[in-house]
Amino acid sequence: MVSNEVLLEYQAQFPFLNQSIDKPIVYLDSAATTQKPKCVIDALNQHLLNFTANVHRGGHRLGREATAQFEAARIAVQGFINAKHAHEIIWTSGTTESINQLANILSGQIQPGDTIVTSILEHHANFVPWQQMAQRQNANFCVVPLDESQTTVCMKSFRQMLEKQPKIVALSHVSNALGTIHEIKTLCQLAKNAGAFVIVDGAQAIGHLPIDVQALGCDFYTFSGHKMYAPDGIGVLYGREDLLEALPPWQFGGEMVKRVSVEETTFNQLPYKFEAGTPNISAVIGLHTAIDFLTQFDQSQRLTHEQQLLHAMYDGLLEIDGICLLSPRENNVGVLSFTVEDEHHADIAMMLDQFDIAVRAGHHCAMPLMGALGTSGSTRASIGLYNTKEDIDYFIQSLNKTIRLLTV
Amino acid sequence: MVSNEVLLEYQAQFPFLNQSIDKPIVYLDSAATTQKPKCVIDALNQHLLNFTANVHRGGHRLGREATAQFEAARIAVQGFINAKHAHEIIWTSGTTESINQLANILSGQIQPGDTIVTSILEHHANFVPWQQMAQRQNANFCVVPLDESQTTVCMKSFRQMLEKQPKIVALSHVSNALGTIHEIKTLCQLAKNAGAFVIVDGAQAIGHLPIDVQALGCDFYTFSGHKMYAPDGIGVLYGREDLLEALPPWQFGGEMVKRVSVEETTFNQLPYKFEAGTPNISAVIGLHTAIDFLTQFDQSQRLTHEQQLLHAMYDGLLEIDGICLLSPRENNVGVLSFTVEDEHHADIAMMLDQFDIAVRAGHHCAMPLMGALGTSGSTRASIGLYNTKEDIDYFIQSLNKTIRLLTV
Amino acid sequence: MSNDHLMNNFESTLSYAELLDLFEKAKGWEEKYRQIMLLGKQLKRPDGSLLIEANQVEGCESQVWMVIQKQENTLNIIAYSDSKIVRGLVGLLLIAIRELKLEEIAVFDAEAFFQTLKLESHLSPSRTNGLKSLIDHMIAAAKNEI
Amino acid sequence: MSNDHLMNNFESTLSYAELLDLFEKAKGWEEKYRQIMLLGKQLKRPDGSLLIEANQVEGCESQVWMVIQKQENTLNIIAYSDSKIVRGLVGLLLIAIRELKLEEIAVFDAEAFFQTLKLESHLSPSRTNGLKSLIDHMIAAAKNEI
Ligand SMILES: Cc1ncc(COP(=O)(O)O)c(C=O)c1O
Ligand SMILES: Cc1ncc(COP(=O)(O)O)c(C=O)c1O
Repeated sequence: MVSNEVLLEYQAQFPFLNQSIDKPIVYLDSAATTQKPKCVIDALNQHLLNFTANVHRGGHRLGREATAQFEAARIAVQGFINAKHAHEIIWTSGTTESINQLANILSGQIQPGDTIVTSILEHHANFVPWQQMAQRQNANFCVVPLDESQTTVCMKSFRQMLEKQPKIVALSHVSNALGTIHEIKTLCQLAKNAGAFVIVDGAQAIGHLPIDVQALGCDFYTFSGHKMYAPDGIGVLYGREDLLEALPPWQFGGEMVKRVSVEETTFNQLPYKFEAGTPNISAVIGLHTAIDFLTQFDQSQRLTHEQQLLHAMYDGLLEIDGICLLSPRENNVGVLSFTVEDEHHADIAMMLDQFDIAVRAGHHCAMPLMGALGTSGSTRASIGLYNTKEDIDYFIQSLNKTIRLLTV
Repeated sequence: MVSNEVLLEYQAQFPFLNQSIDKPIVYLDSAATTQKPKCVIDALNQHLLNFTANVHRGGHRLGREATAQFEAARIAVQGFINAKHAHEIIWTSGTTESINQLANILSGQIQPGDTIVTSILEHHANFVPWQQMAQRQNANFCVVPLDESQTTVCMKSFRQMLEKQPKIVALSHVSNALGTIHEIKTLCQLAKNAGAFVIVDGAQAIGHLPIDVQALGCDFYTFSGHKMYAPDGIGVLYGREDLLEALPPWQFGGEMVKRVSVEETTFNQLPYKFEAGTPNISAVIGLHTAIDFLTQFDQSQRLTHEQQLLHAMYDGLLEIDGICLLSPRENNVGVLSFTVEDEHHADIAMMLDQFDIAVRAGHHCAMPLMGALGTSGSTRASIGLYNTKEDIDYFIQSLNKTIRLLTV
Repeated sequence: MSNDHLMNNFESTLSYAELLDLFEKAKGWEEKYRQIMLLGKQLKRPDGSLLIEANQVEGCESQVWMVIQKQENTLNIIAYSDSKIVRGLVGLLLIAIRELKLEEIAVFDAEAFFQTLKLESHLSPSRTNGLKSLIDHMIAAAKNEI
Repeated sequence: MSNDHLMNNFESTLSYAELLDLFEKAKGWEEKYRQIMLLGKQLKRPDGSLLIEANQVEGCESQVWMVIQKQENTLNIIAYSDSKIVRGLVGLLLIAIRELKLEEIAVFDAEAFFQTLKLESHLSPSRTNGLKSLIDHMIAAAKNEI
């Protein structure tokens, strides 16, 4: 276990955890959205108090200051995921927008009969846009199935699908429903070798794993701020410079243009070409603070902490009668999905809520996966860096009571 | 003038105005983005401290509470613009996204040879998406010119264009570059009679004028939170129920689906069908607070206050040698665009900045209008409810000094 | 429709007064939950032909089905959920309205009823548990039949 | 390119030392602005054939043009802006570098220079006023020619 001191250091920064002494909530739903550290809330506050101004629209010092902070955040993200250039970082409103906009502009690259590959483990946000694109363009929509472990993609099927030389391969780095860390580097490299555009949905990876987009070799990588201790309403799309240069913009307006006349419009350079309209400036600044927050800790220590909690939770769950664990114990960022024999996943969550424990129940926006696993849904407990061994113990103990209460 | 008491009441709520006693900034750039009242900043804070949770994804009380507040905000917006149903209110990231997404899904309605009408006074966000759509679909792109006043659309040309039975008419309620309030009700009704889909860009109207979408008779109305004292990263698209029902969704993922399988996807009901991905929950809650903030004041008093400042500023500018006013004195929400003979608009703004006055210089994302007016840009001063007569006097006096300093 | 066709999948014979009494006496939330679970047990799974999409009402986490039959001056309701807790809550509701006339159902104040039982807010009707739309449908049907 | 073709649109003959002295003595921001405006006046509008898009550098609010010529061991720079203030700032910069060799231009620290003059931050090189890209181009050209 990490030392108590380190743990206190993590916890001390989250006002939410310290607010209600008599009825603290054990928050095990960080895969849905993370709590926000005080420094992020303060950064938002300070921005709104001191620097409210539009960016890249000059004239006065507020605008310049906001612009400077806004662009500094871009450089922070570049460093955080090791992108080659700051202008490869595009602000979006979140992972869902990133993938949808990408699907829109990649449509032009797809001919009838082309193949688009994704996996059965995807979140709807990385499944439905490609499925709908395939339908629109009369392309083949190929979905990599589960392997025997039932927790990750089947490498053999993937290799077979690559023989069709797909134009697009879109995969998640980490499954949101199961927590599985896929072998994304291998998957990316195989897909690149097959000549595809490779898109990685990093929504569940970004808050836990070190990310190096150049080492992964993907063409695009995307994530949401609200799952990495940053404010909501902000996301990132990383794209390789040459591809972003070549692709058309996806939205029009504001400062993304160079010149507009009645006859024609020419577009601004990267990254502005892809940033139409007033961006979510305060959230961008909050995201920068969240990156500073995360990087202040020793990374391996932080990951070890999360892994220790995960294993304690996994082993605790295993001992409960009737529990069926859908998630793997290893190669998991800290998400455990399970079902309880004869019990509805929603009943488990409702009863745990009564014990002041926040977990999530349902299909986790991964209906195709639930279908493949033969269940209509599951209960999911997921870990953030602020969780403790006590949280896990209390969760296991309350789950035992929950099951007892449900079986009168 | 409104009473001093009322004015103090407006001002007291903006921490930004009270923060730097020795060097207060006179903020005359509210058309770009407004400062935020304390209640809005507090609401964001409280949400992030107490209720960080995803919405419409059940399981625990935090999620339920966030969802309740989120949906209450929708009802507040419905009331604020007098929409018939709460599910006609769609959350977007801003005006630019609203219009672009709308243009995407309306594409299916446009045949080669069809006509799309907009005006020369539009912000790029309500110009370029339609221009690009027309290019894609081989449609006619018709741009209503200025009338003789050079401050609003030419009604005669508009009527002529309507004879072509346009499929789409997209117009702004208020010009962002000039401040002109267009005769939007008449324009909407003429366009509806001609059988067009009618889209109104209300970005500059929402913070000043009472809006009644049913009375206007438009099909769609859109605006951004950050121009009405709310946080950034949140916008609204109002759409008539029957049209929203009939149109396809524009983004896919998350809770906008009903059922997803490898073969097909069916979609959720309104408004969720159009809200893919985790929304900007904290900003939605902040927008609700901003509406409460605005509606606490007597509306006619608030508008009178802004009009009095506008007229004082207009008359003050008229007295300065070499000033050319582009904006009208009447039917103006509080935006004055001007040029100064022999001076560059950016020099005026830079020098005013030196006097601690924030104004904007440039083309104001309205290059077609600047072209029609025969200028490459202007300096623009715009009013918020927090401005005072002293602000205006100081601005006029500093502008005089600015011009002297620039002509050595 | 004649009364021959009336269906019933709820076996509890508790009266409204008895229900209030039971909850009045329940000590702590665990006991209340137990009572809810027991009521839910008496809501039997109806014929599969009723558990179809057309009979589903809007719910987030669990599925809820409902069929409404008019019965003289009141409504006969067959409802079911795949969640045990929601089944129990449906049971509570059925007890509350089975002594009511159409006119009374039309103005039924579900929130007040659940408050009377002093239930946690997350056990009261909501979009999440599907009870809200169940009640909305029921009230609309009653208004329609008056 | 022979020196016969060297162009010059900047008429000021101020040396770097004289410039520093001038700004040292300037009382208050208004006087500094006056000096900047006076320098700007001496930056003449070059031949229209130079004011083309190909010679434009990235600037937000005002337009800035630049042509760089190599001159023995230094660079000859013709620059212009439609903004008077930016013209003055360009003048400052030209004085700062015209006594520098290629090697010195390649490591020119514009920020330090503007700080020496104690100018307001919004008068220092930025993307907004276009001076930042002007300097970047200049440094890149110097590095290229070394
Ligand atoms: C009239 C008008 N339309 C559209 C926009 C674009 O709004 P946003 O940048 O918030 O998307 C603006 C704001 O600049 C505007 O003034
Ligand atoms: C793997 C994955 N992809 C995509 C998303 C969608 O992210 P957002 O809702 O922030 O757009 C999520 C979050 O729910 C996710 O976990």
